[in-house]
Amino acid sequence: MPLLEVRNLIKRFGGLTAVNKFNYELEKGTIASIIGPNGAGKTTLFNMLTGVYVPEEGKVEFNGNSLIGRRPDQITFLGIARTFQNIRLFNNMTVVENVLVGMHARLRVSIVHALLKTKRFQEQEQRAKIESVRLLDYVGLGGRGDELARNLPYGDQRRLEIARALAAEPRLLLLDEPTAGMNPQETADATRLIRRVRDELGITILLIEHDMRLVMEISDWVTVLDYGEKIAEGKPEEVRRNLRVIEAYLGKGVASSLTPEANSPRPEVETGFTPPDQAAAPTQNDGQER
Amino acid sequence: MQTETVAPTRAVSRGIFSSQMLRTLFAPLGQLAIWTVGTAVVLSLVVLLLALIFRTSSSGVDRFTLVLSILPQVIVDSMVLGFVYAMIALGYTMVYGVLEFINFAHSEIFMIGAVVGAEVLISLSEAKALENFNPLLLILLIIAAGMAVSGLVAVVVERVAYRPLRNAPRLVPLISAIGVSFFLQDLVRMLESIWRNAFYRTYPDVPSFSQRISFGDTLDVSYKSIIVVVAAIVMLLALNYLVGATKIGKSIRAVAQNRATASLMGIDVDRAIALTFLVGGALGGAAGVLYGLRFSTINPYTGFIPGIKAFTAAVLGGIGNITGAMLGGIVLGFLETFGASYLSIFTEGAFGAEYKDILAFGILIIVLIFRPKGLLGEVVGERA
Amino acid sequence: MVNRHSISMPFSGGKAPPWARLVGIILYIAITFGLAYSLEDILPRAAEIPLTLFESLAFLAFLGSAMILYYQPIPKVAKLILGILVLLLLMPALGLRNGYYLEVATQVGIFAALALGLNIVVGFAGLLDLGYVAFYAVGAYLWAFFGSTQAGLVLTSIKDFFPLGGEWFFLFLCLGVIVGGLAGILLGLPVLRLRGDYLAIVTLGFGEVIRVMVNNLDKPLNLTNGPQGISPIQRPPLFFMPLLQALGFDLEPRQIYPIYFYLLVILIALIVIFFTRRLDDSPIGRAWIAIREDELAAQAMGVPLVRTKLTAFAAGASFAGAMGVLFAAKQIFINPESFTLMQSIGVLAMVILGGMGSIPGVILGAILVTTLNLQILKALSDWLNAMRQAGTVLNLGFIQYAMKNLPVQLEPAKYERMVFGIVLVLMMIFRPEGVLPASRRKLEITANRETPPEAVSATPPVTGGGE
Amino acid sequence: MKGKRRIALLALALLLGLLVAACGPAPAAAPPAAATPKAAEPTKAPAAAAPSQKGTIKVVSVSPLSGAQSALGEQIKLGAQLAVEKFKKPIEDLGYTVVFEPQDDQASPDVGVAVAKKLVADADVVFVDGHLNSGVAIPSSEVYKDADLAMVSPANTNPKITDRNYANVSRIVGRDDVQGPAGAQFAINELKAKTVYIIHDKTAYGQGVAEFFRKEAEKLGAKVLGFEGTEEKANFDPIINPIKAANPDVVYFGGIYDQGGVLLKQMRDKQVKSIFIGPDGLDSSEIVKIAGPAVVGAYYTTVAGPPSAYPDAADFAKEFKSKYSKDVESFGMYGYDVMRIGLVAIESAIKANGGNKPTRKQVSSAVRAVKDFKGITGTINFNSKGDPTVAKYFVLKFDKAEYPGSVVKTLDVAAP
Repeated sequence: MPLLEVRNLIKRFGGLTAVNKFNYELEKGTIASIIGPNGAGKTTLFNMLTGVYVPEEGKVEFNGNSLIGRRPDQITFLGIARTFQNIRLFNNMTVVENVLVGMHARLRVSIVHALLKTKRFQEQEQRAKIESVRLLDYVGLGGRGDELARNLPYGDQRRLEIARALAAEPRLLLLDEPTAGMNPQETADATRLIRRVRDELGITILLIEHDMRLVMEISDWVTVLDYGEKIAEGKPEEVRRNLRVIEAYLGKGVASSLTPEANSPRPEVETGFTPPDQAAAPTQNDGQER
Repeated sequence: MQTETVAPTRAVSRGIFSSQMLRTLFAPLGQLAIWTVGTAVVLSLVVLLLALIFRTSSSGVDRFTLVLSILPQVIVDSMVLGFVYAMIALGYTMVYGVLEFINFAHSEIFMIGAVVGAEVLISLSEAKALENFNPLLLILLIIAAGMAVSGLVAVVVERVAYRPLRNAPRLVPLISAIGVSFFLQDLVRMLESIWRNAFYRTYPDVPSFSQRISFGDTLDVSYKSIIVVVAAIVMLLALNYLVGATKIGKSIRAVAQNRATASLMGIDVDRAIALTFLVGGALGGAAGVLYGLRFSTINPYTGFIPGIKAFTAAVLGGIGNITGAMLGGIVLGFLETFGASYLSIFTEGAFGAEYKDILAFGILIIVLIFRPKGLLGEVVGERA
Repeated sequence: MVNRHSISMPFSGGKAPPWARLVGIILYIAITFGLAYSLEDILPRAAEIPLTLFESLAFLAFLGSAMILYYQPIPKVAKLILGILVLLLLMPALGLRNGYYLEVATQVGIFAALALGLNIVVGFAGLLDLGYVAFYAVGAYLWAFFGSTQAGLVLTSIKDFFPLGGEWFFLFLCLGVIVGGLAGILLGLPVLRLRGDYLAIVTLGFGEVIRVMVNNLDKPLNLTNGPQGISPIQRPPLFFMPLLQALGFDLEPRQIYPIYFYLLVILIALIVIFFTRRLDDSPIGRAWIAIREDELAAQAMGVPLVRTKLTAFAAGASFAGAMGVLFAAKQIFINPESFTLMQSIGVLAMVILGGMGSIPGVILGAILVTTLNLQILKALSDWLNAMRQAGTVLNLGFIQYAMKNLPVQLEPAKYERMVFGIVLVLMMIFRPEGVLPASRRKLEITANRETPPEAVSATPPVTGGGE
Repeated sequence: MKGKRRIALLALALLLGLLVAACGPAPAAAPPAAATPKAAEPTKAPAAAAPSQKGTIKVVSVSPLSGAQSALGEQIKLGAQLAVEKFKKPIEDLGYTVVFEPQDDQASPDVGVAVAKKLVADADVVFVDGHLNSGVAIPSSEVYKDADLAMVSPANTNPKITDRNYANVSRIVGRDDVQGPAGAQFAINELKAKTVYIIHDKTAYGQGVAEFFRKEAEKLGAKVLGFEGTEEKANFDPIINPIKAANPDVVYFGGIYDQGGVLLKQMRDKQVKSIFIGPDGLDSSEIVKIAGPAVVGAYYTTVAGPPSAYPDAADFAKEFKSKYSKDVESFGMYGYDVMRIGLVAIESAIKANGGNKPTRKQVSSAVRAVKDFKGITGTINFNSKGDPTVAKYFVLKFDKAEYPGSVVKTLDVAAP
């Protein structure tokens, strides 16, 4: 049985169908990617998987539980954690606190225990704090726990987001453009980290990414979305050669002039579509995510 | 922001007198008429039905005749109040449409209009100049004065207290707006106190406004009521034209749609926002003058309750939607006047007009919970 | 880390050794206390000298000593002793000298507790609640109803039970917490799904609804006695009277009550501070702040939105409920006029001025706004008035202004709203984080690893460091 | 960080400021009053000329000086001020400086109590002339009671004020449980009203007097068609419509002129022809300004008769006018009489105390001991509760749009 099973998922915004009849299966232990041009419905898909949007139709099963109609926090509790396309840290909290919030679903807390500071409460807090520090070490943020999240450099913020998501002890980790805006060195580090998370922690990973090099390098399975529909799916090298995919990215004319045998996506492909996504992000992220 | 439902964007290019144009301008009028009549009919039927069911009160009064005897008057009063609310609500809705921000100080902009109108009238009356004035001119003069000052204050407030906060988290400009609201109340009070040594102002009697048209015993419409309704309708049409068919309106709508894109298209965003405040503020000021004219006394704290109610009206109609704000105002005016007029008749005094003000809050809460879109608006819930 | 304690002392540089700081703070306390106590005798009486204004400022400075004390890196024992000295000895002493000081201090305590409650809602959870005073009203009317003959008018069959005796007050103090919390949940349930700015307006509406209801519920059933208000309301009993007499203090109840209420308020305020700090340093507190920072992300991290917001609402409301009970007992008389929007805005101004989410900031906000309202503005008014009556002529060198011509309407005490308004706007534009911004707590576990031992030792171990 | 340092600096600055203020003889005011034309001011001159040997005695007025009711409160304050200026001489001759401090209670119980606590804390304050609103006076007087501070009210008509039997709380005006019924008797017996409709303003005062009116009206056999409260200040449409439907003989409004005037005006605008009656809250020239011609034909009852009703009051009215360029209204006269009683009582208390500063308790009992005081509002004696033994009640009618109305009926009623 797959870890995640999506059947016939549909989401509309007014007249626009953002995701149309999407079917998907994800096996435990894979690193899978979803790619597609801007507005293809990738983030919408993530938002449906995490309960931010309720799909019009279709079903989503995770580990045998239906996710439809569940709130985001309940889905996190079931074992799906995520990061965001435009980093959404708790900026005015410290780095450790960010991770501690990530553990929220797992901490059994009652106001009374907190007020009376019972032994159980103290032990739990202590354990949580030790674990947070360990997680920060794991993602390479050791020793920066008391800084405010907003003061971290960009790459570290991405890492912190991953640490925060890991704190929920998920079985499935959804990463929304984990290397967007990173320099090559940072991207390489992030790639390593993602792989380690799968290999060492056994967490299944589903990521949205525009950096084709990363996608091709890391993924076991790649799915391509365009206009809300799945247009291709397969191992990275299969997808790379798929004509529809190239069309979707570059338009028909360009696609036909390219040979399917091109070794790797050309640099224009990588950079050509990342910037607009980032450019609008800070002010218009709301609209962007729809 | 749904202004495009009010007016198709291409209207301008078709020339002023095209049928498309006319439809754009007057469609809301039809909608307004339908809603006004509809609300009046529905509410009248409800109270009459209730009166028939619970016909005799414990003291033997026939509720049906009682209800019927004041019904025409209640409907007229409802309309007057509704149009005042509608005009204030436009200010909230326009600013919300453009900035997604509740301009809490709009109620004070309204109040300032009322105060300015009163001062102009009082000065004229003190100068014994009232009699010499053509009544129509007088009306235009005080409304214009109220609009000018209110619009200006709104622009200044935006420049000083909101613009620096435009990219701050949502609550920051709201708190600033609350501060502005309180500041303006006391500022007006201080100025009036220094100048007039009193801050409760009464609109002097203008004989030509005080006339009435009587329809038998049951209905009695004062000129003032007619002035309020007519002026409000004219304003609403003018606004509709401004937003729907002029370049200014276009820039406002563009900024409402997407600030960043509008700015890339060469629209001066700051100017468009300032214009929004100017227009909304001017309408608020006009509403203030009409309110003062109709209800006669005003003070620096007059604005607060009508302001909250007009905000309710804007939400009721679907905030961000200009036609919605008008309809919301009308509906709220009807609900409030009907509720307050008839509650005590039906509850035999146990509950009465004293609950008038919280009726609006009750409606606000119910609308927000059950139909956050309002009558014709966008979803109000948290965006993801 | 080190910065955190580098607040400079009034009498020494930023890096003064602890003993110098200790001496400094003691001097400060002594001087401000001395001034507040004896300005009356020192200053000559003349219309031109604003005696009460100076007194108010001296008193404000004295009240501030508790804040300054809090920030001093001096031994904890010394802090504690000085704190007790200031709050429990010097303040009542001032109160005996001038009862109004004690009244102001009591009000500061009440408002500090209220502001701390609102701080949970606004500061921590980021939910703008403009109807906070409704919960205060609920608490006040709870005790007013049962602690007076009012309940007897409704529960006629058992009317001999009412008014309940003063000893019930303490039970009702706890009930106030519960009822306030329940009211918070009831209000919160329907509205907490709304976006922030709508929430603000709806809570404002709720505040008004509660006030109007209280004002009107004298019919059909007389629950609140409407605008007439309820009085007299029972006060807590002076159970320690025999002890005082045994100790040789022969005081009348009316001399004791102000001090008694002051001590009660201080006690409750301390409990509130204590609880707020504990909540702040718990998963619940972190969840509140996470929601404030980013609702979506918080939810994605497993924070249940509505429940977490409800706890914030309930916690804030429960503080207000308890303070309401105390307020009713202290005032003896309550009516709906005490629970207007202005009160809510006043408390909000305290939170914003001091710093949203910052516990010491909020307390400072309460001190500043309350003294401003109760003392400084009034003192300014009195001063202007005195000069007006005495026919003083201000000599500004080039211009002479006869105070007599100053319009009566221009009295500072009347412009409370303006002051609140200016505070809110200016703070939002220039310092939205408040005068004493919240600083996030450092965690001892990381602190141990990462910071020099000297800084760690300055951190009280129990609470994990100052705010 | 910066914030904390700033706070510290602020504290330092404040402290230094205080020290300077404490040492140096203060500020930028030019004290020599003699150098200015205002030297003739009676308040200033004696204080400057003969600094008292025995200390200061403060008398205060507390009334709303801001807000809707400031027109009434201002009258109390000015009346009291005039009384102090004219009659402080005997006390100053005994060696004390008399200081008058007008206080503003903003018509709010919270502010009233805060002001009361402030007054109580000032040991020099021995006499309070106030308040205007019963809703403020009741909680505030609890504070005065704890300090035995004498309060005599120039305006509070709520029965509860004196029914608590506080030795320090008195009034020189009548009671709502007389005024309300007096209004009802007048409406039903004189105006032959069969049906009444009652509106009140949802304040302690307005609702209180309205309820006494209702009780009496019902007792006298009139039919009460409605009894409604409202906090509305402007839009009375929904209140007037049911009145119009009920068409009562009399509309009684329990409340203050700022609402009453508007209600009256809008009622007449809507052709409601019922007779309009109200209590002393309408007793202000403002109502004429607000309602304009609509005021004609309206009645009000008051405990404070117009200056024309009191023979001694004419001179006073003239003096008041010349001094404050404002016409005196009834509360000005009561404020004046109360302060005179206070000064008389203080003087006798000083004398009884062998020329020493009297305690507050002594002043309080001296107030009650005042016998046959000839005020401009009548001769005043207090009963054991603190009510005047006999109080006058007036019914006035606006014959034209001019304040005050003319007296149509005068009643002398003993306190219940």
